[in-house]
Amino acid sequence: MDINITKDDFDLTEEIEIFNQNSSDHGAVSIFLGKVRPEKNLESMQIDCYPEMAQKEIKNIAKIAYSKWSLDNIRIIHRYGSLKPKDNIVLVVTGSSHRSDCMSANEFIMDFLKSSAPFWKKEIYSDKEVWVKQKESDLKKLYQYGSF
Amino acid sequence: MDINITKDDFDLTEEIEIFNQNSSDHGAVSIFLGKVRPEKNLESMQIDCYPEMAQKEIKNIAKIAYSKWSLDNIRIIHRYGSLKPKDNIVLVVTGSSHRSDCMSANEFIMDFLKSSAPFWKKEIYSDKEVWVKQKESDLKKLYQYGSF
Amino acid sequence: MNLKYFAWIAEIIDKREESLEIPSEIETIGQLIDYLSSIDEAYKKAFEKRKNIKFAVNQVLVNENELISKADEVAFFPPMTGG
Amino acid sequence: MNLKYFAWIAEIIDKREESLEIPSEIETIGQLIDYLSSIDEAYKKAFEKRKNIKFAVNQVLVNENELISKADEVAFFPPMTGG
Repeated sequence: MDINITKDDFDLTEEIEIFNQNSSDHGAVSIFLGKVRPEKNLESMQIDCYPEMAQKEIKNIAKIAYSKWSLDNIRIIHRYGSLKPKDNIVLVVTGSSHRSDCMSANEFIMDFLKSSAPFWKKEIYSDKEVWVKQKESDLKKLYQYGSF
Repeated sequence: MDINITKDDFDLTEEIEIFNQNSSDHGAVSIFLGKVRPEKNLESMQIDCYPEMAQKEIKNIAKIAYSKWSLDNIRIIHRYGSLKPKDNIVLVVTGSSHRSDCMSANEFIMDFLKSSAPFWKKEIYSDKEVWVKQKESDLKKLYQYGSF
Repeated sequence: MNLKYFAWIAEIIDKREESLEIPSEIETIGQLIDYLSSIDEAYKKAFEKRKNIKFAVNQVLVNENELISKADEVAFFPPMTGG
Repeated sequence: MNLKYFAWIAEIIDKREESLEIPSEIETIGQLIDYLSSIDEAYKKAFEKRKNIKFAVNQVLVNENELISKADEVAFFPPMTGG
């Protein structure tokens, strides 16, 4: 398990290589890459973060994923700081022997990152600044997993 | 939409670059990479293919995915021929504005590739050769999508 | 008629592709399978378990009752196991 | 007590972090919020809509009734919007 909370950008290939090096042999890899979505007049995305808590919380999410699915490895990177449109924000890589495990675990991790990892996004437009609000739909996604 | 049925290996980074170049601006990218799972005494995986039909069938699957979810782009590569353990077999890349679209579409495409695209796998072990049988569980996955 | 065989069906028939003159009374895939099975043991063995065989006419999956004609490309194969 | 603020809460309070002497009768997060709101308008404004605020003690999410002590790191922030 590798968790990286960082201001730095990451390179998808390098990350997959590190992932493979640290994994036992798996047949299936699921990758999610979240980027700053370009929107009209959006100049930057400021991501505030509580790094010590983020590390703990994401580790906890990953542990739950390991307990729910049969996984070989998990790699999670979440950036914070000032990002531009199209910049990478988050990378989740999950590996397993069978595709359904890594796909389900990947979605689970993203669903929890969205609403339970301590990051806060602020959109800087040319004419205004807006703190992103937590979405009801994101919270609802968590209910499907029940409690654990 | 890019569909590539090929004997050649592919490079994940290059494929993602091509994918990005051919896409409008999306915030979320979901990637699935399927490889030959190393198993005891497995020497190679021979994948037979009906390329003309595979091209048609996968295009059809991709079109259905476009109609079911809001997607920016889809890229699918499926190899055939003689592959070694850990070799790449299949790559599905889906891009969308919101993560749930590209994640769901990616899983849908993989579910249909498994059971409706004309590829047949034969496992070559040091002491035997086995044509892979279609899994009941893979067929069941298709039922969740209903008819379209 | 252009015929194609894949996976273990191609192995049993020992051909991947062939062009055959089919009697004009053969109108459906089902009839074609019966005809082929009657002319050679290899076809008979390959098509023994009908439920394990799928067919495509001009690269589109169809059922046994699909009508076929001389110009068609008819393919025979087991259930798919790609991905 | 070490206090941390994030996102718009940090903007309103105009601090990201501070170390404060808290009266010993303050035993829970709820009481801490009431106390801070009573000593300064900025805290009062930041903590106005309690339902929009989450808290963590030593990097673990807790509720208003969580007991706190001098050595703790207490953080205040809005609902998370990462990913």
